[in-house]
Order: sequence, then structure tokens, then C-alpha cells
Amino acid sequence: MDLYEHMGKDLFRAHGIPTPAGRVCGAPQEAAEAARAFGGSAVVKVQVQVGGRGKGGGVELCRSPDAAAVAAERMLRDGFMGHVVDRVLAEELLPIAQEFYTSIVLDRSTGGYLALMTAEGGVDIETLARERPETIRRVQVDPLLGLRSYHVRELTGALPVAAREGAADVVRKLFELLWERDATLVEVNPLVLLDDGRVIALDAKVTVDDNALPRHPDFAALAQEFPIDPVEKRAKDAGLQYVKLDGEVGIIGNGAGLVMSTLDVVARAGAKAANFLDIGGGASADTMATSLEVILSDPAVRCVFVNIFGGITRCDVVANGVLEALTRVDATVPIVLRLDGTNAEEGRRIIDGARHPMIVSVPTMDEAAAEAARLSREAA
Amino acid sequence: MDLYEHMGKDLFRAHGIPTPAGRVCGAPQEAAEAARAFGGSAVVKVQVQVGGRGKGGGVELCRSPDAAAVAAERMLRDGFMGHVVDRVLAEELLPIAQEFYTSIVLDRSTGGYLALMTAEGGVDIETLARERPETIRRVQVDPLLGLRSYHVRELTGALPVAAREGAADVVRKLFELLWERDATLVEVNPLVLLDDGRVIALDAKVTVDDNALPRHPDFAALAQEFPIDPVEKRAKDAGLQYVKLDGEVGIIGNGAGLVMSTLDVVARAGAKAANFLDIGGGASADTMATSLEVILSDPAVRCVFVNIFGGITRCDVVANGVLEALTRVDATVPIVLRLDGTNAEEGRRIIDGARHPMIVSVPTMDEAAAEAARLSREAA
Amino acid sequence: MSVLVDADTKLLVQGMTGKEGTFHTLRNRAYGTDVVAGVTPGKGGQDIEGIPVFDTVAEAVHATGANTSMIFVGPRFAAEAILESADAGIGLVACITEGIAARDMAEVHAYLEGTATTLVGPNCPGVISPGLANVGIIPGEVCVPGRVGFVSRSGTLVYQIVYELTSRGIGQSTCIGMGGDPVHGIGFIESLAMFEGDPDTDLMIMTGEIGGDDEERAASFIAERVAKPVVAYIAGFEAPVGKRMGHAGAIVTGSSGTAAAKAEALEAVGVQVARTPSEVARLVADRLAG
Amino acid sequence: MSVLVDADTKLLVQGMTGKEGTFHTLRNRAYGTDVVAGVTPGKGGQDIEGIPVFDTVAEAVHATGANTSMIFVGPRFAAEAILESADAGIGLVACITEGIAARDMAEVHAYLEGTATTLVGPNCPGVISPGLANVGIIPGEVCVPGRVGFVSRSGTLVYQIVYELTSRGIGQSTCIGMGGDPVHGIGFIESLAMFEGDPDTDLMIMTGEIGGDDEERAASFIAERVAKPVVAYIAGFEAPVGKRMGHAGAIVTGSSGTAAAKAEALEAVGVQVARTPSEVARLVADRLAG
Repeated sequence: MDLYEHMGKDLFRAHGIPTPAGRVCGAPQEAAEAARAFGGSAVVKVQVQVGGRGKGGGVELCRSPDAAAVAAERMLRDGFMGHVVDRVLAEELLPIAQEFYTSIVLDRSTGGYLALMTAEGGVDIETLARERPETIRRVQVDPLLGLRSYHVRELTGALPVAAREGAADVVRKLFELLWERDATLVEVNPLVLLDDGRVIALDAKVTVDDNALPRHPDFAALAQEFPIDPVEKRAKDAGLQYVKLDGEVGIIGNGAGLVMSTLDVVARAGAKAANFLDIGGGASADTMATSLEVILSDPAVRCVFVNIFGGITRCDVVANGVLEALTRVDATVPIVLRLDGTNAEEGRRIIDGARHPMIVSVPTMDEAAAEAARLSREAA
Repeated sequence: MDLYEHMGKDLFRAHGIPTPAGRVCGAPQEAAEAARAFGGSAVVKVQVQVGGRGKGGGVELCRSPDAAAVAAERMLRDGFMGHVVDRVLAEELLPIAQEFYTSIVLDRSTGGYLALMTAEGGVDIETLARERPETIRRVQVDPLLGLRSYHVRELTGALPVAAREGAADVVRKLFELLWERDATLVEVNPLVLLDDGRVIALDAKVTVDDNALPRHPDFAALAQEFPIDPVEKRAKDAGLQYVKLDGEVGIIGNGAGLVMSTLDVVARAGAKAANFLDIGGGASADTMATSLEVILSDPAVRCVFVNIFGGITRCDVVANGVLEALTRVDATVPIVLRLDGTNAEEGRRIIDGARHPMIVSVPTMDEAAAEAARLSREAA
Repeated sequence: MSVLVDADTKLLVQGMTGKEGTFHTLRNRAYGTDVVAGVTPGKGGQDIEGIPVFDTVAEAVHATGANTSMIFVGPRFAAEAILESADAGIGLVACITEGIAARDMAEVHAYLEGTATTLVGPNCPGVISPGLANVGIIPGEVCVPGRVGFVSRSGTLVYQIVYELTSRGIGQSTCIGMGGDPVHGIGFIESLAMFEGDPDTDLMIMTGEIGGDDEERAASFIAERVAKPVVAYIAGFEAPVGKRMGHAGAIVTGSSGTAAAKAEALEAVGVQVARTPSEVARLVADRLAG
Repeated sequence: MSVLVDADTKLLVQGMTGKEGTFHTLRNRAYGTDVVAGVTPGKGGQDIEGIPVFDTVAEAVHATGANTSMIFVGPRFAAEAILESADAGIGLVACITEGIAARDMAEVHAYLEGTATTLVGPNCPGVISPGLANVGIIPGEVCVPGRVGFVSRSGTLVYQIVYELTSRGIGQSTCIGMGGDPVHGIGFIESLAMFEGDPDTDLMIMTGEIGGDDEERAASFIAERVAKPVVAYIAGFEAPVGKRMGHAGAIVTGSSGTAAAKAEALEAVGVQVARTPSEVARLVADRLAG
């Protein structure tokens, strides 16, 4: 779970990491007031769960309260790169001497943590990593040892002497935060040295491990604040993994790998998937009914491809689930059903026996994808 | 550093480990008062830095305040196995259902910690370990992981079901104590199940790592409470390792291994060492003078064997140190001086040139030991 | 004719007395796996259809000689269950449990480095050596013994692709579901190395998916150390691009994590990359025929 | 003609700028050891008689290719100094520092198990391969090159016994002062194993002392794995018996820890145990002559 910047900064402050003074604003007038409180100027930033705000117009330096109100109004009205914006963060403007970058991230290639620091702030960090990797210091942190003083020394050695002590304090506290709050990423871009010698975090990116949410009830509460599409919410509440896409073939499958694979096979057949929907291990009539409702609520869908490989899930159970679901949900478009694996023949026999007018039963994944593509073209 | 039981129990209580109510008493009357406060009876125990109190008369069950006073008086007067006793611990008597044993110790053979537990309390634990080792559960605890719930489960599986939860709580807290307070041993013998179902620590043995004392100033303060021989104190204050023994040849050497070896060689020559004294790396006149003073203050000493192997220490420096020391300290018995290693010849030349009447210079360790033994026999 | 599990496997199941645990334990036993013990704290002394239950792994190992563990305990306790097995000297642990916190797994991962314990998973379907032993939840019915080694990040793709192989009469030496969690036990490299060294494996299949750089690293390994033919499949060419906040991930791996990049990395070292699951079986058949 | 250190040793000194550090660094260099770097946080960029100082071990390794580290930093920081060297890929660390807390060393010990770093010490005099390299504080003047390997728990006994050997014209392949702290790096077993495998070592000497069970375990190892002759010496037959509170230590080792018990264990497996340091040299001379 990616936290909004202002949430990340609340965590930073709770762990003693210095940040600028700031106020979360839900209306333009609040941004103007914040700017007045900060002496007439403010930085106004959209609060969204994506990066790239600086280049995308999501951050604006405002030299007057009015300018802050105008910026906030624009952001709240227009959103950011397709994301709804329901709040902005207005922060004091500070005199910056130099900009740096630091982060700590769970490194899946080693199974440990990797801490990064560079003195080259204010540039695109991915470009820097590609073109001048030697400018970025990298330190592996063993989870059983934690961040040690020599790690910190190695990292801050990248910075000018004046910033080392302040940056060391920040990176130590970042690791504490990461560890205690089960974050998989903490990133500060930029970390800055101010004219007065302080080192503070101008930005805060924190990603929390979803698997660890049960031990952090406060994060679970935060999750409620993120705007979510009502259809996605319905799927989520039913325990389904659903992501809306921009094609025309609705997809239902069991298992993330198989669903991803289904998207690919449909694409190769010349159509585009309207969604990603993984029902996981369950294939009850309830699950199937909810899945169909979710997908059929998308007006772009011209046909549905239900792709089930029976492993532990038995295909006869799936077949009955689909048929029962269709007594509750109106099939407004054709449904291509592929049942394979455990008890597949019996499942197909059940489907064939029901002779449902909207169900087309096809035995293999490739043929089913071709049929779904054909049907969606016909319906266009 | 071995803590007195009452100090160990203070630590136990600070870490939430249940112990009997108790009072430290410096006078018999205090023990009687304590017994009265506990309802008329008490267990009175000497506070010393050695084990084996139960068998040696160091623990007495007293059924009346008078009996407690009598026991305390005896202990404070007679001491325990040669140790001065300046305090006893009077504790409430509790109804014991069953006795167990548990401990956690730094295990030098693995470099980690080993936790032990057995349901067979009230017996000699070393005998049990030898004769029926299968009755003792042993769990290796990796220092980087700490004591985990499965370790605790494995240990308490040795106990009756009624005691498991209470014992689990105790062992978890023992490990916390050991870790946070840099103990190398925590031992509870016996750990008991009371009639009311509680599991509590009747005894407390805690050994603290001397090397870790700098980070535990409270322990350093405790160390002041242990009675120490004034001669040993003087040596200790001068940074010397000194232990009084019961022979007649005073020993001074550089390095613990060499001093131990010197004791052995003297024994083979037919004499007995009066002490163990390691001057470490230093061989200044000051160090040498203090060492000689310490040793000559022992009336049993009939001659002194100074055994120096010059490694980093140069023998010429040692020779000058010894001569200068003897201008400050009166040599009342002969001194056998063996200088070997770095600059040994020059050192011996300096000694020979000084023609000090009480110094006998001998080039090898074996010959020097023989000479020291001969001189001490002569002086007998 | 296999790696990791075989006829010498003596299986212990942590969390055997739960619903899932019991179901799959009995299923594995029915397949022919030698299931010797279950472990559930507080239930020592009971049994499940004749399989004795112990309070701790150490007791179970002592009593039964178990050498392999399968874990079904809940995500809060599963990481410690792995550590418990490692401390008890278990050589192979297959952790089926889903939802373990990454920090807990990072600790486990670091700890296992100093031990002789191999971990498969977590959040994985386990390992099967067809005809010999099944340790996990891969449906044994879809497998047949043979000489193709198979390792997959995705669980359902294991079933799907094994089914395609079996349908064409291509048997498997061992199928490994390594799991897709960020911190996991053995991966492509360790699996491919085992298959390369297994005299009864002629060809190996690896199926990856978007995210991370496991496939890219596997490609480098194949170039340097693998002589046997490898067929790959990558899922997720059309998958929705994940939202991404920080840059650190991309800096760390130096990889875009896309299916296209992974397929390209593998093809660059001579690995045939199928575009659909059925094409995997076809390529394998062609390769074995050639 | 040696183990652990030799002409390929490229030495880095942690804590080189301190008084002790500087003294022994220059002494080791004068002996012929290739001292390439010093590390002292905050003093990067300085030098000591031409030896460059760095802020971190990683930087020093990167700049100089150091493969061995010697540690003189104070006891509060020495454990981390070992970890820093291990993380920087240093193959051999000799930690001279005395007084490190056992808990810190226990962490280090556990961590090193998963790495390729070998630790000697702490609280030890280091390692010398006479004529090739001296890493530590053993006076090089008392050593001569030869074919006897020597490992000792006690520091001053190293000097004493090497002196006795040299006086008789018996040279040494490598002398290892392993240190006597409760938690330490390589011990008798690892040292004897290295000497056993070293084609230029004909005979080995081990000198132990009272306490612990290192010598007893070494005896078992010798019985099982060592073919070359071993001569031993144990100090402390007459040493004061330590006061002892708890029983756990004795239960753990199952050993009384006395010099007599250790000598007996070694003699039981055919090791000749000398009773005085000079007897060590005599036994070695006899053995080499025989």
C-alpha cells in the first residue's frame, strides 16, 4: 500500500525525521490560509498514490496566498494523471542549499534491504542510475543485523561534509520506520540541506507491506481514505482481484498467473481484455455471480471469457456455479467457458446438458480465446 | 561478575519474573522482623558469589522469627565456605507443588546461547546431566533470532501441563534479561510450581559479562558491594590480575597464559605458588613496584619469581623497571628474575651490572623455577 | 529421476490439524508420499488417520526421522514455523502459506543462509516428483513421471502447463512451484542448477511473470552454467502496469520488470520463449523430438 | 608454506591512526607485510607514512584491493568493525582488540556463519607466517620460517613457545594466536584442519588452557581427521579454581574444564602433551628427528 505524501510525513515526524511545516487542504481557501500562516508563500502538492508529480504539474510553488488557492483549486478540479485528487498538501517554502536523494527498499534479488544515497539531487534518479551509477552509494542491510553505523557512514560519505551528520540521523530513523512499520520502501527525493545547516525531508514516499497490515491497524484505517472505483470496491469486498482495463473481452480466471496468461492469449487472438479478474481458489456460485455482475456492469464488455483450470478446484463444481450464477445474473453478452483439468469432462457435460443460450463451451485455452475474440468482433 | 541472589532477584522483578517476597538483612534482628512480616516463618540464605549453598548450610528454613535471627546470626558470624558474609536474604516460605530447573547460558562451543529446562528439580543438576541427560531439554538460541516461541514450547514441553504457561513466561523474560543486561548466565534452581498454580523463581543466579560493564553503570556500582581483600583491591586498582594462593613462591609474569604456565613449572620444581599475578603488557617501574609490594605483603612468600618473556615488552625496559622498583620497595626475600625474548641479553646485562644483592638472574624458565623452589626451601 | 523430493522423502506437516492441512496431507499420502508426522502446538499425542501429531518439530523429527516439512500454518506464525524446521535439521521446507509479512520472510531468508535447509515458497503450491512424492497442493493427477524439469513462479500456471505436457505424453522429473512472493526460498537459478545436475532431467521449463528481475538473472545463469535445453514462458505481456510511487525498485534491479524485457533477456541467451501455455508443450515436444 | 596469511596478503588496518594501531601497522610493514590501507572514520584522505587512510572499509577495499583486515579499534566499536570488514568482502579478519562484550561477539559469530570471512580473535595476538607476512602483534623477530604449524589460546605462550622452537632451530609455517575469549573466531579445530591440509606443514602444536571444552573437542577432531603428528601443551594445572555460581556451564560442555582433563583427553587420542613450554620444543624436535 502506497501512502500519500502527507501520511508518509506524519510517519516521518513520529519517528523524528524533520520535514517542512505543512497542512492538508481539501479546499482552495485552506491552501490560501496555509500560505498566509507560512508567511505568504507555500508549495502546493497533489496527494496521490503515484510518483512523477514534479514533472506532471502536481507540485506548484506559490508566492502568495491567492496563488496557493488557485493552484489548489486547479489540482482538486482536474485531478492528476487520471487520479481523483481530494486533498493537497500546502507546505512552507524553505531556503535550500543542496538537494540529495535517499531510499531504503526491500530488495527481492537478495531477500534483504538495500539503502541508497546520492548527492545528485534534483535530477531524474532512474536516469542517473543508468548513466552514472557510480554516483549512487548502495549498501546491503542484513535484516538480522539491521542498519549499522558503518552502513550509515558508507552512505553519507556520498554527501558534502556539512550534510553528513544530518543525513545520517535521517537514514537511521528511516530504517527504524521501515522496520517497525513494515514498510517495503521509504524514499526521500529530495532530501535537502537548508541554508541554516539542517537536513530535512522535502518529500516522503512510503510503501507498506500489504501482508503486514494485520499488525498495523492504523494503516488499515488509512486505506479507507484512498478513493476507489465503486466497481473495484465491490470486487474487493467479495475477495476478488479486479483491475479495470480498456478492452472489450471480460476475463474471469482462477489464479493470477493463469489470468495474466489469459490476457496475453486473448491479445494474440486479436482482441483486448476489458479487465483482470482473479477469483482465486473459490469457484462457488456466489463468487461466480459476483464476478459476472462486476464484469457485466462494464458497458465496454462485448463478451466474457471464463477460463478455469481445475487443480484443487473441481470443474464440475465450477460448471454448477456458473449455471447457478446465471439464474441470478442476466447474461447480456455471450460467455465463452473453458473448463480444463480436474473433472473437466464432467464439467463440460454439465454445461452441455444445460444448453444455456449464452454459454459457449470450448475445451482449450487457445480455442476459447479465439472464440471470445471472434464474438467480441461480431458484437462491435 | 556473579551477582548475589538478592541482586539477581531485583533484576528478575524488574523484568517481571515472579519471585518470593524477601528482605536483605545485615543483622539477625532484621531477619526476625522479616520472618514476622512473612507470618512467622522465613527462609534465610547467605548472600555469596558461589553456588552450593543448599548443601553447605547456607540456606535454612526457619519456623519462627527467633529461629530466623539465630540462623542469620550464625551465617553473618561464620561466613560461608571461607567467604565473608555481610548480608543474608530472608524470604517468605511458599507451598511448593513441584520443583524444576531452568537456565540460559552463553555456550562457548557454539558461540550462541543454550537454554536448558528439566522437570527434575531438587536433585543435583550436574549429576542429572551426567546420568540421565535425556531428562534435560536443550535448545540452541541463535543470537540474531533471539528466543522464539518454538524454543519456549520445546523447553516447557519437559514440564507438566499445569506449569507450562507460567514457565514459558519466566523463560521468555529470562532471555530478555540476559540479552538486555549482557548476562552470560541466568539460572533458576529451583523454578517452582506453587500449590496455587503460579510458577516462580525461588533462586536467581546471574552472571554478568565483565566486558559489558561499561554499558551498565548500575552493575559497576553493584560491584562495589562485594567484600574484597585489601591486597587484591590494591592490585586491582593498579590494573593487575592478582589472585592469592596458598604456596610460598611469589609469582609475577606478563600474560595470563605465561603466568599459569609459570605456576605449573614451579609446581614441577617442587614448590607452590603463593599467588597468580599478571602484569599484562606493562612493565614500568611503577607496575613492577606495585606488584612487588603486593606480593611482599604476603607473609607466606619466601622468594619471588619474576618471569618475563619479552615480546612487545622489551627486556631492557623490564630490567630497568625492576631495578627502579627496588629503590622504592624493600626486597625482604630473594627475587629470581628470568628475562627472555626481545632484548633479553641487554636486560640481563643491565641486571648483572647492577649487582643487586637480592636478585638472582636466570636465563630460562625451567632453571629459574628450580632456583626459586630451592631458595624457598632454604628459607623454610 | 527427480530433485528435492523423492521416495526417500519423510514428510512432516506443520499445521496438519487445520482443515487445509488435513485435506492436503491426506491427499499427499494418498499419492504415495511417506507422511510421518504432523505438528500442532498443544495437540501433541493426537493423530490424524494414523499420522501422529507432535507439539514441536524437534520432537517429531526425533520420533519419526522426518526430513521434509510442509507448512500450512497461518501467515502470522508461518515464518517461525520455517525457522523451527530449520533448527530441527529439516532439509527441505515447502511453505504453502500465503500472506506472510515480507519483513518476517527477510529474517527467515537471512537466517537460512547459514543452515543446510532449503526453502520452497512461501505462497507456493509446493513440489512434486511424479510417481515418487508430492509435497504440496499440485494436483498429482495431472502429472506423469518423465524427464522434463519444471519450475514456475505462478501456481495455476504449473497446473495448466503440466496438464499440457501430460496431454502430449511428456512426463516430468520434478515440478517446483517456487511462489511469487518478494522474498522467497529457492528461485529459478537454484532450480535450474538442480535440474542441470540431475541425470534424469533432459530439459527444463521455467515460467515467469512480470515484476522483479528473477527471470533476467536466470537468463545470465543459463548463459554461464546451463547446458541442457531450457524452454520458458512469461505471463503478463498484457497485464495492467502497476502503479508505482518510488524509484528505488527500478534502480535496484536495473530492470523494467516487463514481460517483454524478460522474454528478450531469455531469448538473448538462446532460450526459446513460448507465447502461450500450449506453445510451451509444443516447443518442448519439438525439442525432445529433435 | 603457510595458512591464512602469506605473500598475497594485502592488509588493511581498522583503527590504524590510534597509537597502538600505528605502532603495529608500521611494525608489520617493516616485517614485510603488504600494508595497503588504514580505516578510521572521519580521517579519510590522510595517510600514515604513506599508507592511505579511508573512512570506510568498503572504500578502502575498492581503492586498494585489501583482502585481510587487522582491527585495533576500541572494544565498543570492534564488533561492528568485524561486521564492516565481512560486508566489504574481506576474507580474513584478525581482531586484536580486548574487552569486546560477549553478546556483541555472539552476534558477529552468528553473522559470519553465512559469509566467506574467517575471523581470528578477538583478544588475540594475530597470525604470522614467518618470512611471508605478519598480521598482528606477535614479535616477528622470534619466528623463523619452517614446517611446524602452531595454534595457541594464550598470547604470551605463543611468544614463549615460538622462542623455544626457534632456539632449537625449528621453524614455523604459520603461528595462530586464536585468543581466549568465550566467543571467538577460528579455534583449534579449524586451525588443525588447515595445517592438516597444508602441504608445507609437517607437524602441529596446539597450546590450550583451563576453561571451556575447546581442547576436548579438538581431541575428538584429531582422532577422526588428523594424520600429521600433534604436540600439545596445556597451561593451568596449578591455576586457582575459578569461583563458580551456576551449573549450566558444566552441563553444557560436560567437561570439568581442568588442565588435567584436557591433557587426558588429548593423550587418549595419541597426542603428546608437554608439561612445560620447553618440553614442547623438545618433543617437537624428537618427533621431527624420529
